[in-house]
Amino acid sequence: MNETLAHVERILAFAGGIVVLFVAAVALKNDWKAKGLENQVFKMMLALLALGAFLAILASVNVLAGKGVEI
Amino acid sequence: MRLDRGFWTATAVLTVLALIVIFWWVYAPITAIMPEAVDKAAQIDALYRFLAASGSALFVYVVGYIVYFCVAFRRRSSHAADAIGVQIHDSHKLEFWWTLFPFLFVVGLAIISVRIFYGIEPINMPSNSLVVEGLGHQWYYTFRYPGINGEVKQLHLPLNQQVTLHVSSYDVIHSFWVPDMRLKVDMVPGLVNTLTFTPTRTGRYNIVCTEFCGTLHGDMRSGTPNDKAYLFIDTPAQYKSWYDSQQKANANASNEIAVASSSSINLTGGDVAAGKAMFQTKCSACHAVAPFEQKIVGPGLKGVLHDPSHPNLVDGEKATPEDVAKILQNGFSGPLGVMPNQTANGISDKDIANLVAYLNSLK
Amino acid sequence: MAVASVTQAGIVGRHHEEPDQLYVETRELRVQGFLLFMVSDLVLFSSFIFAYLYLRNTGQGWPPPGAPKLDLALAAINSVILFGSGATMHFALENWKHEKFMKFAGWMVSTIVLGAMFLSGQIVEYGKLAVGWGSSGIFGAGFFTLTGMHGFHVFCGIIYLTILLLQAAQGKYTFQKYTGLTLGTLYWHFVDVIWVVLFSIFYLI
Amino acid sequence: MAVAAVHSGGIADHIHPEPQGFIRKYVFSIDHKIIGIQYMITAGIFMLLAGALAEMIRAQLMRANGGFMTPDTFNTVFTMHGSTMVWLVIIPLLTGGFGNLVMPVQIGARDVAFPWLNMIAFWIFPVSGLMLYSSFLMGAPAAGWTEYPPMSLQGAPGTSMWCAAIFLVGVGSTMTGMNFLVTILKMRAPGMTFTRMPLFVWGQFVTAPLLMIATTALGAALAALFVQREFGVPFFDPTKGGSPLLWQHMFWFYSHPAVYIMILPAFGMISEIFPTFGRKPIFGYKMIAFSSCAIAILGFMVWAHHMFTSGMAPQLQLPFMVLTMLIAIPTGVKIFSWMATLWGGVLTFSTAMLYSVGFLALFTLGGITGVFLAAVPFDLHAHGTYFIVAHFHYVIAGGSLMGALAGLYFWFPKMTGRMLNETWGKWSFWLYFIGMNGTFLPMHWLGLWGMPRRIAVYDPQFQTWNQIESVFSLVMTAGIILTFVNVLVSMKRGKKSGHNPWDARTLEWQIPSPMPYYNFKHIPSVFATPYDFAEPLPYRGLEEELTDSPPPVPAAH
Repeated sequence: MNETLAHVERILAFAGGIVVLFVAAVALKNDWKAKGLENQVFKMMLALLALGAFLAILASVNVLAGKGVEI
Repeated sequence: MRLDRGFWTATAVLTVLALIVIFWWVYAPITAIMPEAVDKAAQIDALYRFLAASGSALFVYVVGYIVYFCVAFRRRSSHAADAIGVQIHDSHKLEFWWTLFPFLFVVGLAIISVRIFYGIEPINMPSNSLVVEGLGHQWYYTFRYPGINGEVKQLHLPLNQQVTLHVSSYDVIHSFWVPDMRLKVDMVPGLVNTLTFTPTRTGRYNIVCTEFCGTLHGDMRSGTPNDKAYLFIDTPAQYKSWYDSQQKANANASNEIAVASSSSINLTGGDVAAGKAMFQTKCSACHAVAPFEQKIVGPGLKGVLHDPSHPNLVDGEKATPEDVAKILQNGFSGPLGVMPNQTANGISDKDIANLVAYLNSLK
Repeated sequence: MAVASVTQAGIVGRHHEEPDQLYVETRELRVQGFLLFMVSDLVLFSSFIFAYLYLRNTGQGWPPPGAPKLDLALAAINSVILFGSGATMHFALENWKHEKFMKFAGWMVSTIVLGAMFLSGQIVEYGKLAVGWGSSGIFGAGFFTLTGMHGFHVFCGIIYLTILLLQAAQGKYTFQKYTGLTLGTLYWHFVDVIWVVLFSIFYLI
Repeated sequence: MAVAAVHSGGIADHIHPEPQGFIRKYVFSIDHKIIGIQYMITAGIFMLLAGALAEMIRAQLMRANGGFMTPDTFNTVFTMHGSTMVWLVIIPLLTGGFGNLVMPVQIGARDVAFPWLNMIAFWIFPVSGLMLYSSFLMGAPAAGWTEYPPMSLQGAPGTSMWCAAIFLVGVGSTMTGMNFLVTILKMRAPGMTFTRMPLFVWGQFVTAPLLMIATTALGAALAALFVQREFGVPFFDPTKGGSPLLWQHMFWFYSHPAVYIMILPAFGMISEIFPTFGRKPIFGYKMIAFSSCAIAILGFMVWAHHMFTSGMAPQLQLPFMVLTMLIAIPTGVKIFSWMATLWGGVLTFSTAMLYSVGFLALFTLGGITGVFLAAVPFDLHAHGTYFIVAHFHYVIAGGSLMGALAGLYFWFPKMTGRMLNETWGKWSFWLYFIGMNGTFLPMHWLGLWGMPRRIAVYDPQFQTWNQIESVFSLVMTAGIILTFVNVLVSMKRGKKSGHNPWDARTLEWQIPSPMPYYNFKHIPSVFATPYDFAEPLPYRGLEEELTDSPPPVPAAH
């Protein structure tokens, strides 16, 4: 049961990660020329969000797994 | 901007004063007030003389000029009510020099300090020195010597013998300071700090705690009534007789390691992998696989059987596999913590053999 | 007004009004002040992250003995949920800028729901670990303190966004003047981005 | 209208209606000037408390065996003295107090960026002060203001209250820092460029990010200590895998920048006072401003020099040693610049000027001993001794507090419209100056001879010097009390000062004293630094400030 659940979670994380990565990348591209202090921050945040999604994808396929983590 | 004659007179007077304080600090009778008890004290005193000489010369100039300016440029009755000063905003030349001068001074000071730093910090652990442990308690010190059971109240060191002093604490942070050594190190619970030095002058010296440690912090020093510790630097013969007497007096005190006459455990056929697994479940809560200094509760155990910089056991010998087995079997009630014995740890003889094999493999 | 008609401009109609000088300057002040608040909040997190990494590297190796195992799969899906909420929040503000109230409200609601899902996931994770904060040693000192702080930020963020949504529905913001919504978006992105760091240091290294 | 408003409809012209009623006007006021005075009064009260504690310390140290109080009482007394002076006196006085009073006017603004936040930040301060002192009811903290664990883990329940109180006062500081930073970045009058700002504004501008960043880091440390004490989360407990050194890292990451929080505003103050009483431009304006920035940046990279004896890796000590020494360069540049400002001036020795010159001399000594302590080998001897006590009292009592007193004598007319009594002021200076040196100078050699700090009893060989110190500390206290009396008397009976008694040139002196609610009838524009005594004032649009023309109309809402 638990392993199936983990399996489903991984698949969902992988798929969701790709969607978020894509969305964040597109949003970043659309916002690229926006001016103003808060937009600069937004761009930075979107980039980090994309990075986060990328890391989540890697984690979902066990490419990255830290010490003390149940794989 | 023109500097008048008064300025140069003031400069001359201040230069004379500065030279006087420099000479004073170079020849100041520091050791008459506070003798240098160990080799490293002279280096620190040399740095102090340099700092004090340059610092007080600088202070003489700064304060001297301030006083001179305040007197020379005070508002006089001859000034009109709306008199204003010389309207200068800056001088790049001057600013350049007075940025460069402190910079050069700081570079020089840094070089001197780094050189002395490498001379006194125990970066490389000497291998042939006398290893003593100093332990802080609320509110007294105890010391442990190789070959002496238990803890002794006074610190005796032989002249001209290099000493490695490992310090730690039972409770809160204390510190070990001998003003005449010019050296100090904090005694931090859970951490082993080290001083290395060679005593160069016999005598009795004060030990002082400088890290706030509670109610009787002020009493944690030599000279207080309740049998507080001194540092005695003895001639080798004096040291020997003191050491023998302590050994005799403490013969019946519990010696943590020498209790078991021999280990009954057969160490042959220990399995490294099994020992590693056992280490991780049973030992790693208190011991790191790291150099001795990296304590968790007990010391780090990497190279315990091989690394020459690893301290000797309490009996002064290098650890052997049999010694380690004995400790595992009988436990250890040491100054820095208590290690449970075989029964309390719940390990079998076979486990001990495996653990020893594993520790032996850590080089 | 018997029945408020729900239109693309929201429950309460929003008139077009040009931002004046006062608004522009006030907006700059508020955005800057809010960014500085985020900086000091970041320092708070960084200090605890430093503490965690310090304990992790001075101790007996990681994980410390007796520490429970973290669930990477759960964390991965949970992270994606939180990052996804960042994306929906971005859409919400974009739609507000394009004067589409209904879409804005929809994305806001999904952001709030995703945030709540993330919190539930965290609660499940805590339940699986089944150790108390005080009794979990330096593992808990790092993990529970930081994720707890972050969870508290998410919780505050959910309330914050709900209030913003209600205020927007009541017509507190116009399509030209919406500093509060910008600040809310900044806050929610901040919470997301902190999780990128926390996720990495707890689950990936 | 004679002068056209420079801004039209922007935030600078947005005037809140003046609050009516005692509560809104003087208690929960959002007016930066009132808040500044509130900070000063509160800090003054805490200063009297801390001073009383200091005299208790000196009374205990009259005799080598103590006897004035028990060691445990003594430990709480010096802990509370340090905590009060750092968090409840010097920092609020220099940032919240003088910063609020003067900085917004000096940049030509009507208020700070977030007046409400300012009010909240102020009210946090007395509340947390009361919390700190309430810890006496439950067993006061007794591990020194640094509260090193595991000592602080053994402490009485009041130690947790100490954590909470300092955390709260830190929240207030953080708010003030954010507020000032935004104010200085965004609210400057037209033409007030960064190179035209008065140096006091520069002092506050550099201090604000320190307040904001460092104080939050302290908050984390305090929160960790609190949860360790109350919930047993073992951050600092070595028997459970925690590390006592972690606290020292986290604490000093705040507390080293904190000493710059305590000194940079004072640098700014004397940079205003020297030109004013010397009738001479500040020498090296840009170097003074930039060196403040350099000090602030370096200040974040040197915290571990407080830990040279605590068992940090030797390889780590070297960079901290060298970076600490580097701070001597910008500090030296400042001191030389101030000396050059004195040169060639027409110096009037008012009390404010006397305190500033005293600052310069005493801070120099404190700075020089600071360089001594940066050198690791010397620090191995001096760490934790009275030498340290001497060093930081020269910097804080001789630097920060003297700067604050200079600022008080300088800006009191602006606050109240009345002069402080100059004769009493000069007496207070000389009493303070002599008492301060007599108290703290002998501590240098006492420390080097072997007297550790924070001790209730000491080696009898040090008794004579300690008695001398105790006597001089009474002289120092007399100087401070004289200033307090002077303030209380002059508030009501002082000579009327007029709007600009010192003929000073920064903006706050161009408007009436005490300053009106709206500060400026019209926001002025600025076209030069305020330090050109040969030129007319570098402002336009101030013509009506001192006339009877009607005040500006508050915004309607």
